[in-house]
Amino acid sequence: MKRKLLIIGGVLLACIVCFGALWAVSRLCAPKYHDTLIDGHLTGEYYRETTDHDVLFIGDCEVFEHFSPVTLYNEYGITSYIRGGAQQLVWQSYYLLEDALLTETPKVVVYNVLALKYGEPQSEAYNRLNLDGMRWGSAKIGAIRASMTEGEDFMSYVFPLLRYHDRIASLTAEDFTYWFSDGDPVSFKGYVMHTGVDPATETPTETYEKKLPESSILWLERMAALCEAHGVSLVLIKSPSIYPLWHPEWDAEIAAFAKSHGLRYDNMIAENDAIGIDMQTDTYDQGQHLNVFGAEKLSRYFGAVLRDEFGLADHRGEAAYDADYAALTARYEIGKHE
Amino acid sequence: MKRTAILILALMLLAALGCGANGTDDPNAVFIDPNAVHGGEYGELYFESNGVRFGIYDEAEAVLSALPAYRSTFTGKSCAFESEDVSYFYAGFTIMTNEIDGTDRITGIKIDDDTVKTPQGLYIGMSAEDAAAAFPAAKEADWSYADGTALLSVTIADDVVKGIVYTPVIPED
Amino acid sequence: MLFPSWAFLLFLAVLVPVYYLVPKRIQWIVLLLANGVFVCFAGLLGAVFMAVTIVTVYAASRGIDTLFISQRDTLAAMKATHTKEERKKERLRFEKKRRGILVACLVVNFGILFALKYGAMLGRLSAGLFGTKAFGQDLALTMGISFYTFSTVGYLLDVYRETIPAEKNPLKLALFTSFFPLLVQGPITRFETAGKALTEPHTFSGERFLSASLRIAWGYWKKLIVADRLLVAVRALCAKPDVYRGDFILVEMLLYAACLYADFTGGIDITIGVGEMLGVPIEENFNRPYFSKSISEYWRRWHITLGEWFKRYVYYPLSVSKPMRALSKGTRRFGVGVSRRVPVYLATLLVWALTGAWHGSNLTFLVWGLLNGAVILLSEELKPLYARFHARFPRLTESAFYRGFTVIRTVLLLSSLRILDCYGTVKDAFSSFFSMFTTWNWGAVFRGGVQSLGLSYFDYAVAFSGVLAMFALSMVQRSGAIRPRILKRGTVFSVCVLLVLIGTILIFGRYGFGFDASQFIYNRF
Amino acid sequence: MEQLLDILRELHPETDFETETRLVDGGVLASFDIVMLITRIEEEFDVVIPAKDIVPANFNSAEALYALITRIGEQDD
Repeated sequence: MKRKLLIIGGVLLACIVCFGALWAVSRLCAPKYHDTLIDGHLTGEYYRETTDHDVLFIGDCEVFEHFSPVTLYNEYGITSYIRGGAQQLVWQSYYLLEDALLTETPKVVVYNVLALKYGEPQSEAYNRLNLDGMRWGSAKIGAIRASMTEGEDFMSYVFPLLRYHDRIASLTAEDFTYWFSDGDPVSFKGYVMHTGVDPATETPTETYEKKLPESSILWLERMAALCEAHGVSLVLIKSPSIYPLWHPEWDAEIAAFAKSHGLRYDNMIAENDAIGIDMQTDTYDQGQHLNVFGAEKLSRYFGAVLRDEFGLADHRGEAAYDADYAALTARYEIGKHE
Repeated sequence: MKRTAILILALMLLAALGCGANGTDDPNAVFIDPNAVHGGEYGELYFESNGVRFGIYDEAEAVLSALPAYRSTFTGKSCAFESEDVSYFYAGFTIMTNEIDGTDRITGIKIDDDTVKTPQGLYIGMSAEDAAAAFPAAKEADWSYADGTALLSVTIADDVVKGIVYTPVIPED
Repeated sequence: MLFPSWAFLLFLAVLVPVYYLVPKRIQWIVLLLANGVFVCFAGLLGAVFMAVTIVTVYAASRGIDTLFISQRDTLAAMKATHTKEERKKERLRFEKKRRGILVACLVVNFGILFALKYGAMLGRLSAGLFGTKAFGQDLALTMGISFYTFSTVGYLLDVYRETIPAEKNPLKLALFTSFFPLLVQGPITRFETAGKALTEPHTFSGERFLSASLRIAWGYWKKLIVADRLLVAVRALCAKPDVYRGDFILVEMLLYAACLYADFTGGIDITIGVGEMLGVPIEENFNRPYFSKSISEYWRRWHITLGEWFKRYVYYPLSVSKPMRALSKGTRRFGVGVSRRVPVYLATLLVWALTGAWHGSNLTFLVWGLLNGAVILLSEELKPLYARFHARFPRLTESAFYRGFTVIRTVLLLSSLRILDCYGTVKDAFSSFFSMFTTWNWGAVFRGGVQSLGLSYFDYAVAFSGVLAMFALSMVQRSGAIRPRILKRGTVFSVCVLLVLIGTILIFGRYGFGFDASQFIYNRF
Repeated sequence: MEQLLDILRELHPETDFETETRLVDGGVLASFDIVMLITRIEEEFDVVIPAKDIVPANFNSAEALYALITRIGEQDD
């Protein structure tokens, strides 16, 4: 009998050692998104938050590079976070919102409508960037199933080693430094700062479909219903980049949608006189994305709008928030003057 | 590669293998990768301006320096990645380039207005029947006509040509 | 449903426990249901064709069996009353009837096989197919039709020859035909061995389960680490015969030899491992073929079950058949040497033509088969010359160097013939092969050539070490199988070996989406 | 029996057919040789060996082969 126990013990030990080794190799091979492709780091950083947020921004790079939670707090005491991702598709935004609503209930959710022009899954690389960092749960499962392109396999999301094992031949220093630690955040509560300046000149034209894809509108409907169910006000915006183009027909379609659902819709390109963004100084890539100066201008403008329209509380003075945002502001200032 | 002497009859096949080759190729020539991308294979789908003829996958630098100065440029940034495609704006058309295997190559030519014509005589704003008469082969291919490495896409709305663009043919292997 | 897929692993993970938990009596029924699920999953049309084969063969075999019995009874009854002549006439009448049933059944089954195979060829003008691997995928619709048709027809021929009694229960025959691991890459089993074992009750044994798992893991190891990796380079080489010429062909031959060996033996290891896990012995299909010293010896150690099948049911019957014997007598005029060789030559070439045609519908396979046959006949003819050579240099021919040389010669010879697998047309195959002797571009192969095949140096290093591991294992196997030795050193050690195999497959296997940074070209058109 | 041994020695002079009992399994007689052997036996013994009897058991040793030939011989009486 003793021999049998020894065997079972030995086998169990072998299995544990093997799975441990595979787990370690899996972590080593998975891309770290810390020094390169940092957009992949954003989804995971949300779970480090210690304070809740009255405003949640969700959308693609036109959101996580255009609004600065530091400015919103220091100017208006508005607590906010940006759950954005590279080319984050509408259903990914929906599921990220659903995931956030599990642990907090914001007053306002701001969604950038540009990604509505993509009706079906686009690229496996973007899927991995946006979804790998997500917390496991029904939201993540839903997001994966809705985003998978042809040839992708659900198991490779459950066991990242199945997807990234090839990388064992192309590891970089970054993979080893962040092997077992996630490293410090790459964003400021989801905001990715760019300090460069590259004035806008001329943007290409393109032929386009008059109507936004049917599937995107369906997902927008579901997002509106989700917000209503949680008593959250949904605000639709079109962030003020001048490229990719946001065509008039699309703008009218979203305006009609907002009207019929009683939602506020801001086309910030049209409202630019009030915002005051100058595409000669406030962009780092010829008008596609704002740099930190543009983002602060936009945050100052939109903070006032949100405070007045939705009566957001001014949390400045409350110890927990002050401590959190003070640390954030310190890091923010260093980044701004680098 | 010297091979040992082999029993001729019994090893008929191997004997043939062993007799070595009379070198016809230069032994230290670097091998050109047949799958690599290179210009000049766009057949009749090229574009011409100021006497300069160019097409898909041509080297960008050569074409840009041959053409008169462009009006301005625009660098398209993808959301997360460093890969950049640059648009060069000219009078009536735009050239798009992308870096492929270390060299910038032309990956798109777009006709912007009716001030320029394609070698086959297509221009923005012409009627659909005139376009069909000018380039019947493209009409048959439902205005998505491929030739070599280039694909011509013509957008027609309410019987008028609205858009003309040359792009690389995406190989489906 | 090919082996490297979650579906297959899940299928196994469910089947094995259920198989050993149900009462012994109905174990084979559970297996039959599992086979049904597997076949239908692969394609309903395939299930229909298989059903036709099972029904026709079952009916024919029972028909033949009853004829045998009635023949014995009538002859016994006639023994007292009729002359020898009349009894002989009666026996011939029964024989004619049995042959009628047999031929009808053969026509139906081989008709289906021919229609599906050559129908596909007529419909397809694409580039060359690869040996058995592409062949398997090509007919995914009719999963493994060539394998189960041959093994089921083999059963019918055994019944016709009275070597085994016909199976009374049609479900048991269906179980034999549709046994799922055999449907992917064979081998072609015999009813005496697999058929019986499938229906016997099996008790679970930990050691056999572990031994089977080791074999399955080793099969996946060869397939995913070596075969699927080298296949990328082989495909690139074969896709452009006009660019990859000269010494590239030698590289192609060697890569393809390793790739096909790893893929085919890997698949068979998985099949035999699964059979072993269910307690069903399946014939070995390989016996370290690359150590053969002659081509005929090679074909007794590579794809053994196919060779056995053709020898047993085509080669021997053909060479002793009446027309062949008449032909042999007819050519006696040209001398005894010729008349004795005629049946053998004709039978060999025909069998090899059929073997080629079995592998694929493209003309290149037929030529491959005939060439194989021709080389075998040639080496037989040269036997006296060999003997004289051995006599004059006994010391040389006994030396290890000469034995090593014959092994390398055989491998190169077979690899040369195998080039026909790679190309779509015979012309391409031959022009590529002979370009090896006219073009000298060994420098180009290593300066850019090898890198343009879609594999990085890391891939080549992994594939090469994989081939080394396979070679080392073959050397160890010379002194007996390796798995009993692993098991002898205890369960824990065996589990460790198993886990190491699984770990290396997960890390170094060539599967899934490659992380390819260059694919992120931002394309806005 | 002697006649049979002569035929066998003609095919493979170097094998000792009296004692050898694994002619087929041991790889001495290849399928090629077996067919040649059968045609020779049919010439010498005027006997027709049906395909179903061409199995390793009957060809593994000279005795087994001789037993097969005699058995087929009596069958036709």
